[in-house]
Amino acid sequence: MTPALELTDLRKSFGPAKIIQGVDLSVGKGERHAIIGPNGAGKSTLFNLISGRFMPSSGEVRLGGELISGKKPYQINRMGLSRSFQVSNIFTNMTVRENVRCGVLYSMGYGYSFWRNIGNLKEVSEKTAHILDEVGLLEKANLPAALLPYADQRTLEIAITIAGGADVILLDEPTAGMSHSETDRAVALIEKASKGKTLLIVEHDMGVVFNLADRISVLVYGEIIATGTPEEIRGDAKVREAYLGEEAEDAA
Amino acid sequence: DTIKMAFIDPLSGAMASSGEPAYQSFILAAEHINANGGVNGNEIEILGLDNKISPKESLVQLQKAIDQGARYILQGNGSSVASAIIDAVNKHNQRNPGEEVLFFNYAAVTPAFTNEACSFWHFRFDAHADMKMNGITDWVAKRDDIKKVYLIGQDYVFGEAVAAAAESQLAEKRPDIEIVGNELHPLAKVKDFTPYVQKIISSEADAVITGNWGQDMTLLVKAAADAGQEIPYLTFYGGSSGAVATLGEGAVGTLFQVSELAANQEGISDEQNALVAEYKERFPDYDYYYHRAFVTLEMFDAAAEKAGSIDPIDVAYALEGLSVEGGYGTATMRAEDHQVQQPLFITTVSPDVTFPVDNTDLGWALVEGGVISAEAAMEPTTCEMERPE
Amino acid sequence: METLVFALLNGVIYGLLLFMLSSGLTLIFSMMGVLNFAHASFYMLGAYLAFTIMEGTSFWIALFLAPVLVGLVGMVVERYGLRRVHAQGHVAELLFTFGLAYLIDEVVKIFWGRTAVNYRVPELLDFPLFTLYGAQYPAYRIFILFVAAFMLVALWYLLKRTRAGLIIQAALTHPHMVGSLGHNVPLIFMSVFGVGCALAGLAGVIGGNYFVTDPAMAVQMGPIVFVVVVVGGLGSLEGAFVAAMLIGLLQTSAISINASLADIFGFLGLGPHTEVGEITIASMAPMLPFLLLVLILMIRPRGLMGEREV
Amino acid sequence: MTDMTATYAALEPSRAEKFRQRTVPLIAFAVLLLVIPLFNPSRSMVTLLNHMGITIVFALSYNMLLGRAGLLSFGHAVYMGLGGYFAVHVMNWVADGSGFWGAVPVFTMPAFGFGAGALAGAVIGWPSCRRAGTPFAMISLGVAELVAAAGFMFDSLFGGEMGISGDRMSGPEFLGLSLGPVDEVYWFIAFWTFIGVLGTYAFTRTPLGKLSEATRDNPERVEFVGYSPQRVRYLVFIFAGAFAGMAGGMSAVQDEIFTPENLSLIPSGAILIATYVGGIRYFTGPIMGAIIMTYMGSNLSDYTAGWLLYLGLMFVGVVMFLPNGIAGIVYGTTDTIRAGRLGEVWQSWLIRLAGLVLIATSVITIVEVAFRWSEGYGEVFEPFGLHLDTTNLLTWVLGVVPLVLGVLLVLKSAKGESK
Amino acid sequence: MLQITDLHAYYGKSHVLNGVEMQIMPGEVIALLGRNGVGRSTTAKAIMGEVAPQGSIRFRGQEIAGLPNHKIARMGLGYVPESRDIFPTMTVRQNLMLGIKNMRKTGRWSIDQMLEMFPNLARRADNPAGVLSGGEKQMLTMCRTLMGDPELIIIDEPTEGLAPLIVTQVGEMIAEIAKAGVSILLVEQKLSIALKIADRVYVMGHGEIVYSGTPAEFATRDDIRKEWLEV
Ligand SMILES: Nc1ncnc2c1ncn2[C@@H]1O[C@H](COP(=O)(O)OP(=O)(O)OP(=O)(O)O)[C@@H](O)[C@H]1O
Ligand SMILES: Nc1ncnc2c1ncn2[C@@H]1O[C@H](COP(=O)(O)OP(=O)(O)OP(=O)(O)O)[C@@H](O)[C@H]1O
Ligand SMILES: CC(C)C[C@H](N)C(=O)O
Ligand SMILES: [Mg+2]
Ligand SMILES: [Mg+2]
Repeated sequence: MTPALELTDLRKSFGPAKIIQGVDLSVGKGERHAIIGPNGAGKSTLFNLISGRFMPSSGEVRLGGELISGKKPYQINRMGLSRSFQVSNIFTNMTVRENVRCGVLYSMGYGYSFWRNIGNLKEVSEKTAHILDEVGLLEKANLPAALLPYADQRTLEIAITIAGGADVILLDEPTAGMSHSETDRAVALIEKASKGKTLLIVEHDMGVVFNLADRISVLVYGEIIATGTPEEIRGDAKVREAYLGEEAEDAA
Repeated sequence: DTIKMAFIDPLSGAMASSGEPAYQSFILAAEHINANGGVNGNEIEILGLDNKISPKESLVQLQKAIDQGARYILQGNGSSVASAIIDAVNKHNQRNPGEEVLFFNYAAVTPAFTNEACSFWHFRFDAHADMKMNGITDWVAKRDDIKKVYLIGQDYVFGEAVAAAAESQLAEKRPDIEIVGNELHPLAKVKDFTPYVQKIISSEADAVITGNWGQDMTLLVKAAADAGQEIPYLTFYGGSSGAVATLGEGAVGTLFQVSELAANQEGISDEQNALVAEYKERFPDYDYYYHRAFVTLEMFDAAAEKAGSIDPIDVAYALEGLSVEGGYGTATMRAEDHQVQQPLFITTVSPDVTFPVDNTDLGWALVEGGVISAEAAMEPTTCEMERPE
Repeated sequence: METLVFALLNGVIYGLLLFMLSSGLTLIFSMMGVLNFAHASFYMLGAYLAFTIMEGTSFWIALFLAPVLVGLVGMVVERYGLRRVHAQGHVAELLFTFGLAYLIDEVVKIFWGRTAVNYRVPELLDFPLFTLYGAQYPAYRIFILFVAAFMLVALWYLLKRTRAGLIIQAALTHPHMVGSLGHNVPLIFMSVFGVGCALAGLAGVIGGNYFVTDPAMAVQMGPIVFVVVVVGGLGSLEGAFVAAMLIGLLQTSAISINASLADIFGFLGLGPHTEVGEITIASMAPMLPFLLLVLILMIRPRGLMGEREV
Repeated sequence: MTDMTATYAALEPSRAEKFRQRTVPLIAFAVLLLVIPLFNPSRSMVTLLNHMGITIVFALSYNMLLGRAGLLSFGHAVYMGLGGYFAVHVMNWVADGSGFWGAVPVFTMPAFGFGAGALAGAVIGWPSCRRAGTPFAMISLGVAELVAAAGFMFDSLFGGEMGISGDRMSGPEFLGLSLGPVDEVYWFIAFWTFIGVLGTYAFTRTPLGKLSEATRDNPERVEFVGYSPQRVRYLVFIFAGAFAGMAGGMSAVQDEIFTPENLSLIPSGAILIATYVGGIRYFTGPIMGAIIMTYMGSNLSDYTAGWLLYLGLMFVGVVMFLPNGIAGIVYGTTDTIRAGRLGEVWQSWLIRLAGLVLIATSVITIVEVAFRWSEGYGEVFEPFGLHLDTTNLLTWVLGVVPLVLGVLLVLKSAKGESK
Repeated sequence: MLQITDLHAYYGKSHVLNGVEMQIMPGEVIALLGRNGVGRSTTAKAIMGEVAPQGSIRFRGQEIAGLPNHKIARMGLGYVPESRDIFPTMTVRQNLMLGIKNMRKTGRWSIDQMLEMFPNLARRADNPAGVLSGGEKQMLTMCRTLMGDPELIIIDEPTEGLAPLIVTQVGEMIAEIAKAGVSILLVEQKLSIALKIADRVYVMGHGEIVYSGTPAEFATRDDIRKEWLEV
């Protein structure tokens, strides 16, 4: 079976700074894979490389076996990979519903159409409502996104990401800045939304990571120093030293 | 009753310096006529309408003027606008019989308007480009020291007409003269004419002929002065406000103008001289320049009297062939093409004048042999006028 | 040869004037991110003020006083206008200056009339310096050269005294933060805008009598200044200098070329009496800067020497 | 699934609401267009109305860029101009009357303008739309200068300074309209204005229209939901060009002339001002702006030499104090009234109004006196029989005192509001 | 050192701070605890003049409520905002340079010292700060504020979004700062850190202070913890 996402010897430098130094990673279909690592390890950069925001310096990214490195973000998105951002990246002047609808549109086959009334696109409206319902933003659907509280904006960020129904979903610190209860809700949502899909997630909250992930990779200074099940990672001495530090004991 | 005459020209924006003095001239002329009992007892009212020098906007203003009851249109600044107005007036008169309007053109001098594009509804009170050029080329013809002439003008109908007239007339009158340059520059876009002047210098021309006006006039002579050029500049509009001020003493004997106005000469009536002085007093920013504005209203007055009517069609017929004594010579409206025939004068800047301009000590004085009689200035016409009824 | 020398000489002087005019805009843009549409209006204001001051006193006093006054006007504009609009973003700022240009134009017309004023080169500099191929070369142009050089050096110094520049740049995006670090952001903005306007005023003092001081001078210079700044690379002083020179030379040399398009592209079968063929290089001179602008933006959006995209 | 459909129905505005918010205004607009002639407007009034119609379509097309897609263009008149030029040429072919063109009614000119505008948008938009923001604005400025310069160069296409004229009375009549007299042209303009309003409104409701807003807000994110922001901008640009061209076609018939200056920065700047003053955040904003600016541009200059100054003051005032334009005030007011909050705010509104009237008094006094002083016609500003010249103390009092009072009042009301 | 009495603040119409009372002695480290959205950041902003404060805020005896923020900063208050507003286009070094209020006076820290203390930053010293990772940005913001040599520094949520290891590092850094004699107002959620460093804690609930005491006392107050802190 071809993996959903496969990185081979992926490298990225900014000028002299080598940020990603040969990452090999393979994420199977339906797998929930978490990436952890210290700040500045290159996790977000990795996401940017996969999603087409940056061009890799060398190496390959394959999505379902197809080469996607070098493609434009929108092309990659159309091939079924969707991502969220570490810092909320939403359409602030539009309403929540319109935000989600933007995420839905392309996947429903309404490219750049200008001969249809968007209000009459039943399946779009239904899908939008469905997603809003799923993430729990239905009541706030007609609020301008800019007015949402922080946690709701993070949720909306996720909603837009999953709206297009992509098979591979990349979430960059989806719960950053959320309180415990909000985090719990977000985790439940992610669990539900990623059912049957491939999920790649970056998180610092170990609770979330150990809860959610089937497998974990640890990225340190642009290299993956360990990949394995949560148990394996927790027990890994290298990981402890490089990343988890003392808090590993708390979590353990 | 009042006779409303709509003055459609730039009254704001960059070109207002050309429209304003004309507007003022018409106002003063109307005041004088009104003070003398008006036109058949009717007062003239000049409606100033700002066209922002745009042909399109002029048509809007034209429509408005007609709606306000104006049956006479005054315009002159720019042949492009004039051409649009002629076209629009023709259409209007055809579409609205009984509401005809007349167009009195006091400055747009592209020859076509009284030739192939002539119209019964259009009267021109200024000598057209070919006629003015006659004055210039006659003068050049007499100057044996001029062997090479440089033509420079603005790139639009009028500038093209000037260049064409100069070429053909020089070829006829002085075939030995070499035209060493024939340049059209963009209208009102050049900021520094130095490169052009340098070209003129390199061409070793003995004289320059130009139809430039407004800023293009001022900047051209300024660049020439800076380069220390001292050859004659033979112009249509050297009297554009500002040019003399820019050149200062340097203008003396190098800047020439051909026009229907020569204020500083002997034998002019006191009345006319008083008018020139009155103008300056009323409107200190400008100088008496648009003499033809006064001629225009004088002829209108006379025609209305002759027709015993102020209806445009009657006035138009009465104007055909009409003569009046202008301040500087008789003006006759030629019936065939509605082109005024009047004497022209070649003047140059001199420190020794009664009426200085641009708030300097300098003014325009007649050059020797600078009077061109109406006959000498006359040009044939190809006009085939269609007259109503 | 002759043509070439003249084209060079004139091109350089025109280029220097363009540089003087655009350096203030570059300063304001690089530091405040404001694309000041009214910049050329401040240039005009400088010329008119110099004219009035010179009538009462002398050119040398005007040379100093007029830019200072224009700078003060600029500071007032920043304080009571731009600052208000700043919160609404760059488009609003740009539109504000766009409207301001209208206002300044009209006010100038009220005070000085609609026609050109007689603002002249001072006697002291009004003499031909040398004669070249039969044409005199006015001393005033050399004076322009010196003023421009002085300005370049002075600005260079100002911009490379980096901390002030840094603070302003930072304040552009994070005014609160910069304030929290103890820097008086509003004052800095006001001063930068003032200095930028004063530079435009200085260009006006110098250029107003080189060209003509009339109410249309702002409108005519406005777009070309933008071309210089954008082509040079927004915010880059060096770039503005190079671009100003380039455009100055390009325009003046184009005018001295007599060839028409047919002469050049005749080998492609372009006839000399076709409409396109008849167009001369000289007549294309005024549009060349804009051609350059569009090409540069398409090929290299950050301009010749800009560090970031416009 | 059924309950899902129910929720989604609750999300969307109800049928009645849609009808009230969308259909009713359009019908009202159509009715308004139909009844205007019943008031027997004068010919210049009709001409003014016709120009308003043209400007409305033009401003709406401009707002597709500025307000919706966030693209600041300094050269939108290029598309109106090219569309208009093409329409004038077509009119002249129609007048020549042979073959296909002989059968084309002049009534359809805006459709040709639409096509030409779209084509121009497609050609010029290709290089310009790759970037938004300042590069876009600067390219549009450069393109406008270039096209206008080309307009002055290629006489056979653009007629030089003089432009190209046409005759709207040529060709077959359509709907019994000869299009000679302006009142017949009114029907033509009314029809196409309605089409323009309908078309631009419909565009905002399409997926592309929504995407253009999304691209304005956050072009980066658009890329990650499957769209190319460049492509979105490009398509919107073509449509904006097309509707501008349509306005050009309307203008070709109304004015029967197009000149290269119609392509220049000046009309482009004017439409920017009109749109912004009207309010770019609302669909109807540009309509209001177009109406007001057309009126001011054509009539204010009859009353005062200072019309440009007033225009400038008004524009700067809107930019500074009313970022949502006139539409912002209109909707703000109606919303307050509808919410029944008039009772709370009427006092503060009255104070503000009084303050504004006072400020206006001063500004008008200053401007009018100043213009007469500078003009030197010897005229004196004489409102209500007062003889205000520069030596009259009253002039200075009127110029300063109401200004100070007015500013104080406005500040006071602003403070009252914020509490 | 800092004395806050009856502080109120509004966002538009919503009344966020409702009579906050608080005081900080010289050299003290205070932790301000509370749930999300109770108004802790707003308190910090009100002190710095970024939100219009109503009431009295005295810094070393001088009233600072209503002053523009640069004046407040110049009096010796430092602020590290939650949003970590680094200047993205400037290099790390330039960012630090901007923290200096007066180039002529050298404060407790120099740029080189700072970089020595934080090798992570030193590595990126000449990179644009915008490309730093989240944790690096947090350190940079703190260092930058220290460059201004404040007497009291307000730090808002320094550990948010940081890797566990870095969290410990940041904690150590704060302790370090405290050792240098700078008073600290620490707005935190992670109790473990707050309790370790603080001399006193304030707990905030719905726009007012609901508890104050030493960490030791606080440790005994499960009721407060339950009611005001846990979710
Ligand atoms: N455009 C860029 N140019 C130069 N360096 C960059 C660029 N983008 C990122 N970096 C550097 O790459 C490193 C990795 O950054 P990245 O944002 O991927 O970290 P991260 O693992 O997501 O960290 P965090 O958990 O803090 O978000 C950082 O040191 C950062 O400074
Ligand atoms: N700019 C703003 N406009 C309107 N309301 C705001 C704004 N900023 C904060 N608020 C509201 O004010 C309240 C207090 O916010 P504050 O940021 O002080 O909370 P906090 O205790 O620091 O919480 P957090 O853990 O989220 O930082 C919250 O309810 C928040 O929604
Ligand atoms: C006002 C005049 C200078 C106009 C010029 N003669 C023209 O025909 O265009
Ligand atoms: Mg990251
Ligand atoms: Mg907070």
